Amino acid sequence: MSAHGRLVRRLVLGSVLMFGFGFALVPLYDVFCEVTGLNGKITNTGPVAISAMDTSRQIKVRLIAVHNEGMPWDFGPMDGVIRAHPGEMKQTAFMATNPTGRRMVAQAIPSVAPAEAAQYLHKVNCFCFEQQALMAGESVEMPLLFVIDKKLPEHIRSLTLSYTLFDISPEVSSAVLAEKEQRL
Amino acid sequence: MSDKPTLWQTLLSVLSGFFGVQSERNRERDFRNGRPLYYILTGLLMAGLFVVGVILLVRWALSLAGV
Amino acid sequence: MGWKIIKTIGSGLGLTVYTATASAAWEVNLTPGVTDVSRSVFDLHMTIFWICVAIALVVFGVMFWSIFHHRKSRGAKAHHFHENTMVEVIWTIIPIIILVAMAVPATATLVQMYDTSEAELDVQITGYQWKWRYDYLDHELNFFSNLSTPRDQISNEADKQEHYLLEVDRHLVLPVETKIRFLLTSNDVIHSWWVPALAVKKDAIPGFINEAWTVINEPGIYRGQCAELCGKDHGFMPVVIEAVSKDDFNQWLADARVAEQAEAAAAERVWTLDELMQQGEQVYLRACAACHLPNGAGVPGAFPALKGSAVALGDVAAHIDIVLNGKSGTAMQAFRDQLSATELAAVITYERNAWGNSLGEAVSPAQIARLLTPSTGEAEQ
Amino acid sequence: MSTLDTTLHADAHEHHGPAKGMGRWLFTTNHKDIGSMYLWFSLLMFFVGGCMALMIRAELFQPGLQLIEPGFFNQMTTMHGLIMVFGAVMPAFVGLANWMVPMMIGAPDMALPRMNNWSFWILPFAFAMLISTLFMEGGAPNFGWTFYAPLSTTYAPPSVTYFIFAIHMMGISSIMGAINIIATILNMRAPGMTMMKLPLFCWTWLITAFLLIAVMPVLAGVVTMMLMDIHFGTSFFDAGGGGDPVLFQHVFWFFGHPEVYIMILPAFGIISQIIPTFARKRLFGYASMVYATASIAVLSFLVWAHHMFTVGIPLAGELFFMYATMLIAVPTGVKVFNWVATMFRGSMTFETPMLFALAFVVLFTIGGFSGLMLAIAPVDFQYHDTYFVVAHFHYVLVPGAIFSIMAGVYYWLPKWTGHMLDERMGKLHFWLSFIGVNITFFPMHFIGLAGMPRRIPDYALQFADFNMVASIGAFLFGLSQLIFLWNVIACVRGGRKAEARAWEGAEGLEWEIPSPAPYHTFATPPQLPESLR
Repeated sequence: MSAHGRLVRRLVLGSVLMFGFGFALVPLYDVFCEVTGLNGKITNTGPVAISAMDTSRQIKVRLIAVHNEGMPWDFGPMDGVIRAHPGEMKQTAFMATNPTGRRMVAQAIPSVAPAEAAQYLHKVNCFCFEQQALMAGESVEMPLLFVIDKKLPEHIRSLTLSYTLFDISPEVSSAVLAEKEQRL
Repeated sequence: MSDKPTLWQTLLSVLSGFFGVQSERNRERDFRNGRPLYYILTGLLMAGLFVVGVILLVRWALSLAGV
Repeated sequence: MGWKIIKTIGSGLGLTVYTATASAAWEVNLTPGVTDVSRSVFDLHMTIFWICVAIALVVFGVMFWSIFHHRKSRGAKAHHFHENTMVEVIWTIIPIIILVAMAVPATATLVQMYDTSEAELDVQITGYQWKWRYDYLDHELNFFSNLSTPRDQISNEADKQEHYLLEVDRHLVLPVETKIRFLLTSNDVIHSWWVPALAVKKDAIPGFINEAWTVINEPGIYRGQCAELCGKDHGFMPVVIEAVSKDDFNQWLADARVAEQAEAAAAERVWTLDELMQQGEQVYLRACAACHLPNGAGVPGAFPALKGSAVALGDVAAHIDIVLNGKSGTAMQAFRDQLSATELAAVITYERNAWGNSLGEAVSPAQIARLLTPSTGEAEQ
Repeated sequence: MSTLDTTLHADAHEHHGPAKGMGRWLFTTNHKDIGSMYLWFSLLMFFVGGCMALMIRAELFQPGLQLIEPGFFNQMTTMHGLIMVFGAVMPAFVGLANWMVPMMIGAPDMALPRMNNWSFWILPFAFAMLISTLFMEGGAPNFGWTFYAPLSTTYAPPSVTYFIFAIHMMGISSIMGAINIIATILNMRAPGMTMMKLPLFCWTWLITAFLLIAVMPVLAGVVTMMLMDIHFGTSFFDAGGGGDPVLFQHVFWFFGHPEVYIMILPAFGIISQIIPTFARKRLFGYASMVYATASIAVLSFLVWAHHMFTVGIPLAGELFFMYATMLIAVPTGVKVFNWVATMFRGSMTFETPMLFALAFVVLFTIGGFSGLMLAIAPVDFQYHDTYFVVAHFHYVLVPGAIFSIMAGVYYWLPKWTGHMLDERMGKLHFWLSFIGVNITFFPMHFIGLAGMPRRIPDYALQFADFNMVASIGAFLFGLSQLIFLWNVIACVRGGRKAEARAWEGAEGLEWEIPSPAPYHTFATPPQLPESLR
């Protein structure tokens, strides 16, 4: 029976490892997305070294704003289309207004199409880095600073950056709101 | 026949596994003398190579298509 | 019968009543569609189909030949061979060659589909439970497209019309011979926007943006459906495209803007309770009845009743807030973008005065219009 | 033979027969009892899932909503899928393995009999919990058997939590079953029963069991993540919290595609036992069959994203998964060729098990062809999530997996019951099923190509006629399964006495012991018969 015991232990260990692997797929997937640009997840954030821009081509960047369900804010880009040379730092903003009679917290989720362009879009500063809390009737201008990498493949001539605004008021602790109130 | 399968023979056996065709004689040799662990390790290695191979194939196809 | 009856789904040649659709009802193949890509897809489909048929004939031919000739009742004696590496290698190599032959055109078609060159028209498509919203990004025009098949046809109380379940209140109008880019996303769950005649099917995923391209060659009306299970009314959110010439498209854009202004002006006049109730019922059946049911009874455990509810009979400001802004964490959507001021006023009035709810008060469109355009920055000072 | 007889006589003195009453079934550790319970359980689930299928087909008989509400329709499609996959097909294969694997390899029982009992008795509770959700407020799971987030998380009915725990229990049961089968095959073979002599059914099950151990924990992981998203505020799949709904699909299909092979590899094994018997000829290319099975198992981990061509994968990704998927056709083709070559120049007879096996080869191959078509990414944009897909996987699962199970049951029934089947009733069942299955699922190819999406309760008029045909076929197929039930019961209760070797051309250890098989077999390891040495 010890032969069974050893085999069974190994097999149980194997299934436990695979259970762990299921969870390991989550970070693996992020790595995979980063490498292949799958799904347009943006991972490049923070400051980048500014270098000369590539004036030989101009990329059409379309900015769009999407509301997720139950998100009543007025939300839209200041510029619908921006034409940028690769390497050129561009600044724009999104406008948001909370028209409701209650305080709300939102999180903007960025996404890029085509997905393979995601890894070439560097966001130097973005409102999506943090949650946005707006009081009833409050408006805010949310800045966005981005650079397109010069290594962007030649065949990509236009790309789309979308922000989906999610209402996360029920999820966030009242801490964020309290802090916001203090500042006012 | 009674020799342990060489590395080359192991590779060939695993390859024919991927291919899906194997002769009775080689299979007998493998199962009589081979250690399963070697075959499993070789199999995993070959699976990795297979993935790399398909990726290279995709790259080649894309470069042909001019993308 | 045969492959020749292939017809664009729902193309203008349809037949008027169900009993007369016999020929259309026996449609057996993919549509060749009206774009270069859809034709390549169709050709590829047929090539692979015939290859499969040929392989099937050979394999099943040998099999049935053996079944017929090598049966015991005909005195067949079993031959004892059970291995032949040569034969096996050959019948492994041949499929590989066939697969390569299939992979080449498939790769070419796929590359053609992923042509990322710049589009002349960008249309944003947003999936909602259970309707589509179309945004002409360069033309500041957007609208929702709802199923327009009357409920009595679905519940078999009226004869089903030609385009049953494939008709909407507002078509997605697109110019022909124009490179169009669709940007797809979703407001709630995953949907999939599909028009067979364009060979475009792409998932609309909440929080993510997807893209697809097309160039339509022929004017016409092309119909499709949502292709990803998205909840209760997944089967009731069709896509209807109206492809028109470039000139007609520009004319349509201009008309659509005029209509929008007229709509806004209408909100400013005074509406009677009866007028609002009448329009409210239509809006309710279109936008609300899917969840709250036509009689306002709701679905216990899923969708609350409106008939006799605290919201519909309570404070009007709270009622307006929930309709305009939705309710966080529930299936109740924010309708401020989906309906016009008049429609919102009408439907709220209807909910407060129908099915035995009788408050007798009307919510005026002008009141709602003011709520829809808040003066920005006001609260910050 | 004589050695075998004496060992059997010795058995009779050493062991007691089955216990009496309910206790026998609750506490049994006998592989034959547990096998029977698995098989009866899966038959029950087959009828429950089948009734749901008929409800779906009844609603789809005509355009318009007649019988059930769209919300309930979605519950029916979801529960039908879950019950058929996890309740009918998988337990039936485990039941067959329980009965046959020890008898085929000359072992007295499964390696871990106590665990065997647990792994069965978890199932009734898991499915009772799953089915009870139908009566809960908000209804049963309604998000399809693939339960894509966020429809199955943020937008799910409250019963989703019960669904998650039911899946956990099914997973634990499957993993325990798989461990047991691996331990039995690797450690309990009779002397001389080397791996190269192992019957193909054992080989395919061995590989399947490894697949189960590799992917059922991943399924458990993905439902656990759902549970955490729903109740503990994580956001694995919620874009609003930084998660990704597409990640769900990747993890699900990493389980889901090997799962497809879990449901078909044992079927390959059964068919590879039956065809040689009735062709009276050894299986052609035994070695290739084993290697092709292993090859399919490995490749099944590398193709999952072909279920997701429309989610917006970059071009290179689409090409990778398209090429890898097409390559799976090669080892699968090898199997079909080998079966045909086994029949070629054999001496065939056509008893009921053989008829089911032949139908399997033909209809499974048709399912394989549509699978190949679906693998071609650009065309899949048109096929994806239409009835063409429904037709494809039902061809692979109904005349594939289910027919193989029926073939196996008819093939081994004489060994289990000691009685031969009434061939006329068996053939009646076969022909009605064969015709029913094709009338049901063949037209689905057409309506899928014509543009009908799957999982819709009502459809446009141009799909009406074929839907009506499919519904008629479904009722024919469904009702003819009552003959199957009748046949099994009749065979248990009586019939012509079966010999030890019930079928003329049957080879293998299981045919060396008397029919019905005694309660305890091979208490001392057998000598291999001449034909297997």
